[in-house]
Amino acid sequence: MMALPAAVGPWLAGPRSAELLFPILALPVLGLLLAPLLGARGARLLALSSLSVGLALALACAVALVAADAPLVYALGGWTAPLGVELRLDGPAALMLVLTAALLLLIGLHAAGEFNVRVMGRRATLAFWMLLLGVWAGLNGLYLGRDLFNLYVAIEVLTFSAVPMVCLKGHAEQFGAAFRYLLFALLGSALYLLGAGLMLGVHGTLDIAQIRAALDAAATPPGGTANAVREATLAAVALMSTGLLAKTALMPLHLWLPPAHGGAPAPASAVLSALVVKGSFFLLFRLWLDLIPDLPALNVGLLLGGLGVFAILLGNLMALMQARLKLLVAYSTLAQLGYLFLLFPLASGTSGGTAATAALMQVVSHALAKASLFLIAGRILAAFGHDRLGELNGFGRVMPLTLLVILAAGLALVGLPPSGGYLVKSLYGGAAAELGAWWWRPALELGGLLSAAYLARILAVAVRPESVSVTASARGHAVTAPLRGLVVPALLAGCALFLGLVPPALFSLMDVARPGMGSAAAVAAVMQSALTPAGFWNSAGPAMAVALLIVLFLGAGESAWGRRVAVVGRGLAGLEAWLRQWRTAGALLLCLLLIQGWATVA
Amino acid sequence: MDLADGFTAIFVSLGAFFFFAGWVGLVRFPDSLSRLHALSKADNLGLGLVIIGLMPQASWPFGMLKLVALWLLGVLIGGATAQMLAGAIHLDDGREPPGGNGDFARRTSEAGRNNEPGAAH
Amino acid sequence: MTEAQIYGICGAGLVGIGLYGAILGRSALRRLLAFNLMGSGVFLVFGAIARRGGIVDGTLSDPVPQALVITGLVVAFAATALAVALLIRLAAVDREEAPPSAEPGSADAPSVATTPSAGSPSAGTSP
Amino acid sequence: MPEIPLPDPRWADLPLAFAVLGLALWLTLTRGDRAAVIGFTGYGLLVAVAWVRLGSVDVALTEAALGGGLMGVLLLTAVARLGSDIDQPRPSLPGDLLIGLLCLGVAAGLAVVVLGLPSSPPSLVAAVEDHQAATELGNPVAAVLIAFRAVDTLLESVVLALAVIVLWSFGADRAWEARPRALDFGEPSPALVLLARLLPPVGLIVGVHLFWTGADHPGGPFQGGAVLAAMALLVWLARLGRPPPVTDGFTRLGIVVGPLMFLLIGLAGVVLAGAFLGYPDAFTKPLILLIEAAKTLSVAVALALLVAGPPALSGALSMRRTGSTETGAKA
Repeated sequence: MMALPAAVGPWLAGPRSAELLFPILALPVLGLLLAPLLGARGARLLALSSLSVGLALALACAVALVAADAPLVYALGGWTAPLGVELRLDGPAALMLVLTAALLLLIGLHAAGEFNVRVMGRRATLAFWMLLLGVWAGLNGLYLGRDLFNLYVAIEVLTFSAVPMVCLKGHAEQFGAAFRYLLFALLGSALYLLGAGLMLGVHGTLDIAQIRAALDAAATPPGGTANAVREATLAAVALMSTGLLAKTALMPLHLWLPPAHGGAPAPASAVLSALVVKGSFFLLFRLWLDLIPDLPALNVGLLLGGLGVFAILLGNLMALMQARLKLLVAYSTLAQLGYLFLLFPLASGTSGGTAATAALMQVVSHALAKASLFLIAGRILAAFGHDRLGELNGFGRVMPLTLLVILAAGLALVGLPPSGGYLVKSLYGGAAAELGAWWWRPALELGGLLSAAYLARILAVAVRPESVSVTASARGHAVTAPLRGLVVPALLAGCALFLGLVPPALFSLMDVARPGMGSAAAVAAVMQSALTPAGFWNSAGPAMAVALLIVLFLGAGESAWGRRVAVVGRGLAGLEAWLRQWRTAGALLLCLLLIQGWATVA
Repeated sequence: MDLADGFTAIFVSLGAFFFFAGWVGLVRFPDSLSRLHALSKADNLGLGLVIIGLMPQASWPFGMLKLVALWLLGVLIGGATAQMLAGAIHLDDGREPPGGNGDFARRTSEAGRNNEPGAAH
Repeated sequence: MTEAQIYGICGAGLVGIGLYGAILGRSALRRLLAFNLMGSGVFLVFGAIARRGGIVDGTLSDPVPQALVITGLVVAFAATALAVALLIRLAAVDREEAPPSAEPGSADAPSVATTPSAGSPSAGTSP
Repeated sequence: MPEIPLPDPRWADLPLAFAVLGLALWLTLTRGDRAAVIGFTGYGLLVAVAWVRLGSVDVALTEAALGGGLMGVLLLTAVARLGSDIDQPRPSLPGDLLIGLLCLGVAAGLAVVVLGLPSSPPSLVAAVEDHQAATELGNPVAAVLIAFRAVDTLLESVVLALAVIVLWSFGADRAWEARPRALDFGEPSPALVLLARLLPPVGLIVGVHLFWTGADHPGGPFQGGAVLAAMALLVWLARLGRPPPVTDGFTRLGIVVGPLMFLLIGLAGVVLAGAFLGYPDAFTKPLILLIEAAKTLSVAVALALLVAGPPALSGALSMRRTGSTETGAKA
């Protein structure tokens, strides 16, 4: 075994470790280009094999990064910025590369049974596997990119791969949802491109590090031109940020997400919710934390944090009232996205590192739990032919193992120790306490309670005495559904649930090349208090209480639940449906653009 | 303003005048066909005059040959598009297009009718 | 008023007009067309910036923004082609009398929420 | 670069800028979709003239070929298929006004920022000129596209190839073996058939010339590919030829050969030139021309197939006489 490290040494620890970066970008592109030549059958094998090689590469990058303890930079074509384009790997990027490769591989293995020529036909099979590679190529480009226009092209690859996943099955409603998703995403890209163009006009370069240096230099001498440069840059970042908000579907700009993620086939919904939406968030992470030197001084952090809280509350409440399981899970995605944006108000001073760790943990834990939930929803849909909760009473009795996986994934979202959700809430709580901004904490708790509520609603439906339609189809599909369809969702849910037990040293991967992160220490501190009985109860207690309340409240069956919530629900559903009108969303996009522009420059 | 520039100024402005005349025809004439007629006539002539006007500015021989090629292409495409537009205009009004290609209109309108029986417009 | 400034303002105006049309367009095709207007406005802003760079260095215009615009134009065309294909398929699928036969077992029936309270975002709100 | 004498901007550019803005406003506000789409092709050409005025001739060529030409054909086929299917209610005055004001605010803010850009703009012109010799290319834009920012051009040609396969995946399952039919509009007019017989040979020469001259003068694979694609569309519209079926191997190879060649030569660059997407000094120009030739072919095939639309069974696509019938809010 000693021979292997010696041969691989220069790459893993030595001077040539930066050369690991370009294969990560080249591999998915090569797979994407060879797939149409191999046809539908070959595309599946090609995708899975290149994903496994890609996972190995991503892990190698992580090891090389920790060994080098400095960012790995690779100038493409030998041309350095500002003329050429550089790839740069730092801690969070390495974490996201590993997460993306691993999750896509697992979802691919899960979908291998469904998306093959015998079951789905050649069109959908070739399309699915190519789109999987396209999403992977786009995300890798996003995580490694340092050049604003290179990131724009990576986002377009991601959007061109995500939109068609929605209408793989070819029903009319999905084409409508796909068109709305595409047009809204294109409006976002156009705003982002406009921002990148202004940045080029102001600084003459598109490289994030160089713009940051120019801003630092401009900030010191408070000359006339200096703040003109600063204001133009902030206006450009406001444009880019608004475009990315539209692509991340942060409420109220969420009109395209529920029909798209709700209507797509299960593996596609898992990829869309777990990974695609996180790509544009990661770019916001880069913009507001890496490019802008003094985010805390701007009140745009408060704006983004406020929108995050709005998303947590409205998203969870809407999830409570959905009739279909996949739409419930899609709205829960909207709510969980809200947690990500609590990073921006808390990302200042010493607590900035903890808040950034919390946001990255939320990305990881939500990706795992949500992918598992969507795959399970697909399994239920395949078993019973529909996913209307009203007619699924007692499905838990017919598919007990499936129910167990839903429970695990749900608890990870609710945030019971030692799950990823708990880590996120405690880290955010710690950061807020450190900053003295106590008002973020109730939003975190309320979000957890509401997630517990809709999880309890699913469990109540699952354990209720079987309704006619479940028993009839149970004999047909559920019993014969192959158990290997549960392996991947169970694995994902397990990882999300026990994310807290991962040795804290592994979290130090995120600290590389990011000053003041200190994530390993923060996670270790949080986990000590988690496993004590007192720590367990004060976080799990309220969630349990709410769950119990929901189960009792639901005792009288789904229709009773519908009637009782009707009074409050209809108003809220009306507001939410109004928010998802095309014109309202467009007006809100413009309002957000103007408010962000004013909030940064003022 | 030596001779060549003077020549160019005169011819290009003449060409521009004919383009303007074509535009007046487009605005003033009552129905589509006569508009089409005015436009294609005036613009072809205008294009020819502008091309002649630009001749002295172009380099001998390839610049001039490119300009002539440009003009030939302009006339060919202008003529073909005018024919197609005229056919389409007749189709819209339901009348038989003039000249020998009556069968084209009949076949297209039948094809149109099969695809869209209720094609109310 | 150099031409860079004239076309810079023209680009900014086109972005405004494009956004207006994209939001208030009455048919999906008009919204798509308005998006392309906005795209050409964004590229004109790039062009103005390229021309400003060119004036300073005595050439016609800075080649880097030009290259970005060419790449952007091709991406915008591909996006519009996809959007048009989606619209044509949406119209064709709507026109077919029988909805495509739902495959056994995975009939992801886009059912409209039945219970009164649930406001599931079915096809009510059109694209 | 040919030195184009740019006269005093006031007389040339102000009228053109007003014309572009006025036409854009008309395109947005006019009632009929068909009129708007036809107007859009004219708009594309006006913007192409604006690009010439801005001194970016490469972009003017691309805008005219892609923005004016192919985009016009694409939208015209769409409006012929869809008619003007109104699916949003008439805008209410207050809502209309609010959105109008918001858009005005965005445009005004943008104009202020564009005018407020620092007077001495740092530009990359000098950097490109210094390093352009290494690429042996006369046209600086081609040098930026193929050498300095090669990864953007590679990813962009991958986006084009991906878009074609994705477009095909929108078709129905049973139509996978069929040919794209978006361009079938019944019997072509004899004038179109004449044009489709005379023009393609000329277009072929112009397209290949545009690609070939792109190395040292304005032009390049995208502009050349767009002209070749336009010729293919002309032949398909005149029914002298038909778009290839989706399962045809050569078509798929044609779509993929450009980016694949670019990627493989880029990977070879790791060994030969010590950097991914780098070119060895010994034979930079031949390699670049090889990549650009393959890219021209791929761009031509991809752009033509993107307009030809997804595969469909005969009669599946409606051909609407485009009266502006009010069909109300539709699913």
